[in-house]
Amino acid sequence: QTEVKIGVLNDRSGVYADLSGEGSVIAARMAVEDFDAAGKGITVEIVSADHQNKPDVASNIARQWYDQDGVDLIVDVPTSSAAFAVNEITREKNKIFMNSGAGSADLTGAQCSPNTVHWTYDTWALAKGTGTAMVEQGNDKWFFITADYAFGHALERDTMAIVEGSGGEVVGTVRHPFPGTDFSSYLLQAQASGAQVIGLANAGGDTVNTIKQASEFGITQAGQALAGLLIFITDIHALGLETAQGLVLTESFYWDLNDETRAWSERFAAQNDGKKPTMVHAGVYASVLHYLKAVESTGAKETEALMAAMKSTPTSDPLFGDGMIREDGRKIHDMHLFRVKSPAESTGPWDYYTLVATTPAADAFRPIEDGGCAFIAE
Amino acid sequence: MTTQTASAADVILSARGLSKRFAGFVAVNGVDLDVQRGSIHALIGPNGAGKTTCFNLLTKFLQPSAGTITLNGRDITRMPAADIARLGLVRSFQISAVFPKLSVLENVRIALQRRRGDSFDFWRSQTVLHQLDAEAMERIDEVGLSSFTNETAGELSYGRKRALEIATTLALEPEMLLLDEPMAGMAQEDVARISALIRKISANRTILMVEHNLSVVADLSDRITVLARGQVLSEGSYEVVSKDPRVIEAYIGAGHE
Amino acid sequence: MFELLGIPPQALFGQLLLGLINGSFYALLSLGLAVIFGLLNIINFSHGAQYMMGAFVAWMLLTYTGINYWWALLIVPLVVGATGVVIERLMISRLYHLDHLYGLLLTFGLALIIQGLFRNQYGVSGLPYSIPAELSGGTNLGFMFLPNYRAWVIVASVVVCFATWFAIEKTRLGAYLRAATENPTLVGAFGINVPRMITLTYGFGVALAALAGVLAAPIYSVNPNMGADLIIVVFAVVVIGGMGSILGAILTGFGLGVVEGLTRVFYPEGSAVVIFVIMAIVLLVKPAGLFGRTQ
Amino acid sequence: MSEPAMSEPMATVGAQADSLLAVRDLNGWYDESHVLHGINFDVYPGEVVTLLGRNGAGKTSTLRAIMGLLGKRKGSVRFDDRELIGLAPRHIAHAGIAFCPEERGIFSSLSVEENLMLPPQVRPGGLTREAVLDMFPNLRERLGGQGTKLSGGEQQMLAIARILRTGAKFLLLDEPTEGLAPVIVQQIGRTLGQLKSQGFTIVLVEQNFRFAASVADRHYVVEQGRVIDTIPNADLAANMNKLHAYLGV
Amino acid sequence: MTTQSETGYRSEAAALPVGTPRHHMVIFAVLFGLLLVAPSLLYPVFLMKVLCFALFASALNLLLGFGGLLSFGHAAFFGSASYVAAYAAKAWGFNPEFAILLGVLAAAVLGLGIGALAIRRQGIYFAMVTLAFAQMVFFFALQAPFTGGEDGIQAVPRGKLFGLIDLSSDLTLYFVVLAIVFGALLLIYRIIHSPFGQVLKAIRDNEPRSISLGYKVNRYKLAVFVMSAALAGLAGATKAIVFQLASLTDVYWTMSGEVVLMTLLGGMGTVFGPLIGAAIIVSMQNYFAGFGAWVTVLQGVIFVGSVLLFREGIVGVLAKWLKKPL
Ligand SMILES: Nc1ncnc2c1ncn2[C@@H]1O[C@H](COP(=O)(O)OP(=O)(O)OP(=O)(O)O)[C@@H](O)[C@H]1O
Ligand SMILES: Nc1ncnc2c1ncn2[C@@H]1O[C@H](COP(=O)(O)OP(=O)(O)OP(=O)(O)O)[C@@H](O)[C@H]1O
Ligand SMILES: [Mg+2]
Ligand SMILES: [Mg+2]
Repeated sequence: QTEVKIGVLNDRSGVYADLSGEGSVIAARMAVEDFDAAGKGITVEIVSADHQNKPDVASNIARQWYDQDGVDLIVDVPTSSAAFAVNEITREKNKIFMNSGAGSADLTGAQCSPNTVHWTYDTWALAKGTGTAMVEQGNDKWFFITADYAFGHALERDTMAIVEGSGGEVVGTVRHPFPGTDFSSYLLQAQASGAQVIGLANAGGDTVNTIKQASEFGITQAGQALAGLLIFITDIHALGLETAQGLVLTESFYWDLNDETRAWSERFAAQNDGKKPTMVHAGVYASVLHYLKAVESTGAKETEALMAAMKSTPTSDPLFGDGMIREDGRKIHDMHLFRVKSPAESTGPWDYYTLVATTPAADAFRPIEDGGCAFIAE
Repeated sequence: MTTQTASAADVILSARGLSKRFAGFVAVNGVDLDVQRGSIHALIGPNGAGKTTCFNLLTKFLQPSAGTITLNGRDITRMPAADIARLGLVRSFQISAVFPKLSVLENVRIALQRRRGDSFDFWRSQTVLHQLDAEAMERIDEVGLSSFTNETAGELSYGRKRALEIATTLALEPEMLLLDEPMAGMAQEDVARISALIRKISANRTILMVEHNLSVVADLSDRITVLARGQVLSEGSYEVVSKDPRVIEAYIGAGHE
Repeated sequence: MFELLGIPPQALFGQLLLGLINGSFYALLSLGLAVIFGLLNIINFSHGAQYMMGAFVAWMLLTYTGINYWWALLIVPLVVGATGVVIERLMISRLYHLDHLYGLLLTFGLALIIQGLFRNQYGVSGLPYSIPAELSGGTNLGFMFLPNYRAWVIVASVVVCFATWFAIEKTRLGAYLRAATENPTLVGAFGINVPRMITLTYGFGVALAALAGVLAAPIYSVNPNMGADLIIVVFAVVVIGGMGSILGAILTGFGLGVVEGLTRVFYPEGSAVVIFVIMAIVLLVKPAGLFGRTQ
Repeated sequence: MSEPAMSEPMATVGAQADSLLAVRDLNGWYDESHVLHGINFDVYPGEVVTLLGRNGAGKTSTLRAIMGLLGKRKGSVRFDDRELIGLAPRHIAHAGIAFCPEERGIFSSLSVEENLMLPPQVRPGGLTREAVLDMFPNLRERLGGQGTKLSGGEQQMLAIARILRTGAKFLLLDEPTEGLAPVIVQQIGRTLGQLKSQGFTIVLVEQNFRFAASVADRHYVVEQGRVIDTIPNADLAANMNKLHAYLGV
Repeated sequence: MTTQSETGYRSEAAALPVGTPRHHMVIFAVLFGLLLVAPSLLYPVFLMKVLCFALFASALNLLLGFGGLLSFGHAAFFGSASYVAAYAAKAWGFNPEFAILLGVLAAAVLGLGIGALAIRRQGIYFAMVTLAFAQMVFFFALQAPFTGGEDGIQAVPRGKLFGLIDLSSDLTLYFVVLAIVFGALLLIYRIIHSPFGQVLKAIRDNEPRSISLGYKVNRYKLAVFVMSAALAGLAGATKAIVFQLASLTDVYWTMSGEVVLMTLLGGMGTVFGPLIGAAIIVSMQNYFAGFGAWVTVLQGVIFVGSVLLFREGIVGVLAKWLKKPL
């Protein structure tokens, strides 16, 4: 009889509440049920909390969870700054952190930790997916609209490297304050630059507003393409297809990919007010599932053993298919490039994406040696 | 220049060509004023003549548009208000000015504290202030407020607020006092008392006051300057001034005995 | 061709125009704030939340009842203004005899409540509200593509601002209002129904915020946080303009919109702070604000 | 206390004649502090009466209580056969009473003209703008200026001037001569005379005893929140000793 | 001339009689005793958070409750000190005491700059000006190269106090924080009850009159502003060492709002109010964290409730009851 306590730590009130939030708790619970933990002699308790996208709140809760409440595993944690905070505490307390919601590739790079698994996506993979594919299709002149803070800079830097690496050209960038409300000025600058693609190196509400205003000012109609570098299906839902159509973006999961994802998403939506899962929800499900497998196989909760088991066993789940966890903690799977449908193409709510291309797992993520992960080197 | 018999050395406060222009309106227009040390000098004149404005200029609550002000021979035309007070030229206000949330005692003590210069000591306990209580009580007594020592100043009646204001001003032991209508709103008995008080404190200091109560002016002042429309209309002793037909017409009125 | 700091003049015109559009929102919002402040001596911290409510109510009308944008322009200010009236009656009216800071604190609390409630109900991803068909599309001005809707925003804002200014500065009602700001008891003693006047004024100020919200809904996504950060900028606008001044609020609103717009071109990184920098300078040079009355 | 004895004769007087204002057992409070302890007096149509008393006696508070401006009040104030206790100040104003406060109450955000035109007409028959300006020529020159930029005395004039326009025929004036030049005081004295002859009824709070004597029909002496004596102006000379004791005149 | 409202929030402070009421010292002693044993019952990290915010709120209260100046931008000082301390400890390897000191210094300097501008306006204007400047500081923290943007400065070493005492244990650190915070609280107490404090009250009451008595009013206001900023900085710097983190939360305007809420709830102008207010709000955030946006709503409700029904705050009401200033 093993008892494990899983903490779902994410945004339950802010910009990422819809793409993580309560849905991630549902996903974690589904994983426990699907795994039939109880039947296998593992008692699982799930707790959850709101980190409000603030690193201090996240670090506080994580500390208290580990110190006081006996939490063994923290999952989800969108927002990179919060994820870094949990990453630190987890290492200090020698527990396990399986991230699904955060984007920064540094989590398995400069800031990597032997106690952390980064599951769903990262900025490098998004940049790669979108950047490579767009350039390959001949859209090689880029202009970046970048949120003026560390995350925006990172997104811009990664994508720029990929674009230039694939033979594209960056004709300009403009940095807007974060958070912003009016982006028309930057859009006009982008328009004037003559770029073919406008890369949106921002996130959340900023991206949504940029896209909205681009449609208003006729940017997309005039032939420039918008590439969202961090955008989720919930954002598309908020924007509406009228506005978002034509946008290209990369995700690692879409509910309508295959029969398995559809079936799972059906069940998920039934518990989540009919809202389809995001890739973050999927990542939470898959990572909890994989963790429980490791608990079962090692029969204990000893951190080193669990981490070793998780990294040595290939992953397999209905949502991401087969994959693996690399030594640096990076989970490897396919990434997909989607184009947002026009209202006419869509058959109903949540039918938003057309699959454009798939980057195979092997190429999708930053090579381990480029990450500069310290503990690997040892 | 008007009759200036006393030697210039005895002039404590002097203004030359003092003017104040408000948007499109000249409130004070080239006023020359000399106040003799140790005298009680009254500034009278019809409403709107510019008396309060003069006060504001002399104490630098307003910046003159033109003219110079000298205090004890020192040019203070460009000095900030608080510094003027520190040089010993202290004013009272036409509309009563007390610290409404502080007690009567504390009101007076604030002035004493300033004089003693320990007001910036944030590291010392305020119990040191009790050393000032005796002196404060004396001032309070002088204006007849001793039964209100611990009352909150804001709850005093109008007349008592004025008395408190004077007590506070006196606590600074200023060399020269500027009183703006000290008797306004005072009951008769207070008028007598404050008159006596002003006379008493004038013993070793100079007083410049604005007052409409002519019997008080007649009684107290050594010299009177009459302002009208921002300019000096007449100057001299009460006897001289009160007989001046221009003053009678502009200010005193025919009906006054 | 003539260029200014590397920017062609056409592009500059475009940016100026965009600045003016943003300025319209600043002007409308700071106008509402100035009306409430000028007449009630209350800093309405919930102004941003009420602006957000304006956008939301418009969205709700459209989504739940199918009432379109044009009716929303009329109905929303009334509805949200009515909530303002209720708030004033139930809460703010109890604070007039107190220090003004309590009004600030109360409305700050209200802002938290309103925003929190909307966040709970609608999340923060934002909801779509599309531009009314009559105003969709745009006009090519040669130097830029001006969406018709934005042109409409400028016009609407200018008209509303001018009408408000006129009503307050030039009419008898305005004189009552201004007098009541200073000494409501005395104005009451003259036989004027001050409480009702003040209630309606607050309602009006809130209605202005709501109107700005409706105007904003099609441009920015309808989002519970849309007012939260904006309100601080608007505060700065109002400080720069000079708090008591209605005209100051309007002119500064438009002016700073333009300044901010230009910063976005020449030094985009600084565009978030340029207004605050200007505020610091104005405070140094003219503490009462550009149009403020020195008291 | 001598209080019942004092209020008796006035009460009987009030009962027979039809007084315009009848104040009976008026009590008043500022928050907790009880400042009026049973004020009784009457004012008859066309009269000028004064309230005299030392600082803090409760004169201002009495006027404020009549006007409904005191936090809490009890007793009875009948005006024109209407009970005023319980009415809001604005209704009292509409009943035909105008109030000129002690600290003048000029509005700084209004021009002199706007200040003057501010109080709405509550009855027909108020003075016209021109008539008021003729009465106070100082104001005419400064009409466009900011209200509080006027000198103290000018503000006082403005405060009186503006209530003459309202048509209220019953005036409560709190120390209208405070801070005024003697010429102006004389002029206000004449104005009050004029107003009286035009049928105004006036309650005056005064410190300036000489002025009070020159305009009033009757004087009420207030002390510690009570009316302790009534002196008809005609009997003034005979009562100088008493007055001296009351007021230190 | 502005209309002066008759009863303000200031009445409490003004009612404080001269001298140091003995019962204040008793309360301080009891409080200290309780806090000494508290970590055996409560999570020390949580207690340290309460202590830091208690100090922050008291610093604000010094300005608001006793100086009559409502700063709506105090997060700027709290936050910048926390950044400076974190940076000094992490990047330069400063001992914690020096890191904290440097943070305090930074807050004081910033306070001098912002204060010098802000005191040019009064009342609500002052509140808005401080808010706006704080927002500038926020943007600076967001964009400056050394603050780590929205990641903040993480993994700050707690280090060794005076190079000797290892602070990595929560309990050891707790007692150090307790000493710092208590020392600061006593200092604030002394400032309030000093001749300087008396002058502050007078200035708050009637500024022109203070000038006419010869007080250089702006210097006093600036002095108390800087003191308050420095003390807020002390709280922020200490917090950075405790949580090993400095982040944007510390400089955001909601933080300024929160600390005002703490002060208001506890009782503005009371000595102990801010402590109680901080304890309640921090506990609430801690224990209700699971309720998401409802926490914000609840905070709003408390704000509104305090203003409408409970203006004196908890301690203020208590003081009224006991008829003793607390
Ligand atoms: N700040 C100002 N702006 C414009 N005009 C002003 C200002 N201050 C005063 N005045 C005008 O200047 C004139 C002189 O005013 P002042 O207050 O000096 O008169 P005063 O002699 O003190 O009168 P009183 O005896 O009535 O107090 C008045 O007409 C007044 O309206
Ligand atoms: N706002 C107030 N709060 C509390 N007490 C007050 C207030 N105003 C006046 N009082 C008190 O009420 C009593 C009566 O005051 P009131 O102002 O009516 O006197 P007054 O006769 O008009 O005196 P004065 O001649 O000085 O104007 C006094 O004891 C005074 O201290
Ligand atoms: Mg004067
Ligand atoms: Mg009075």
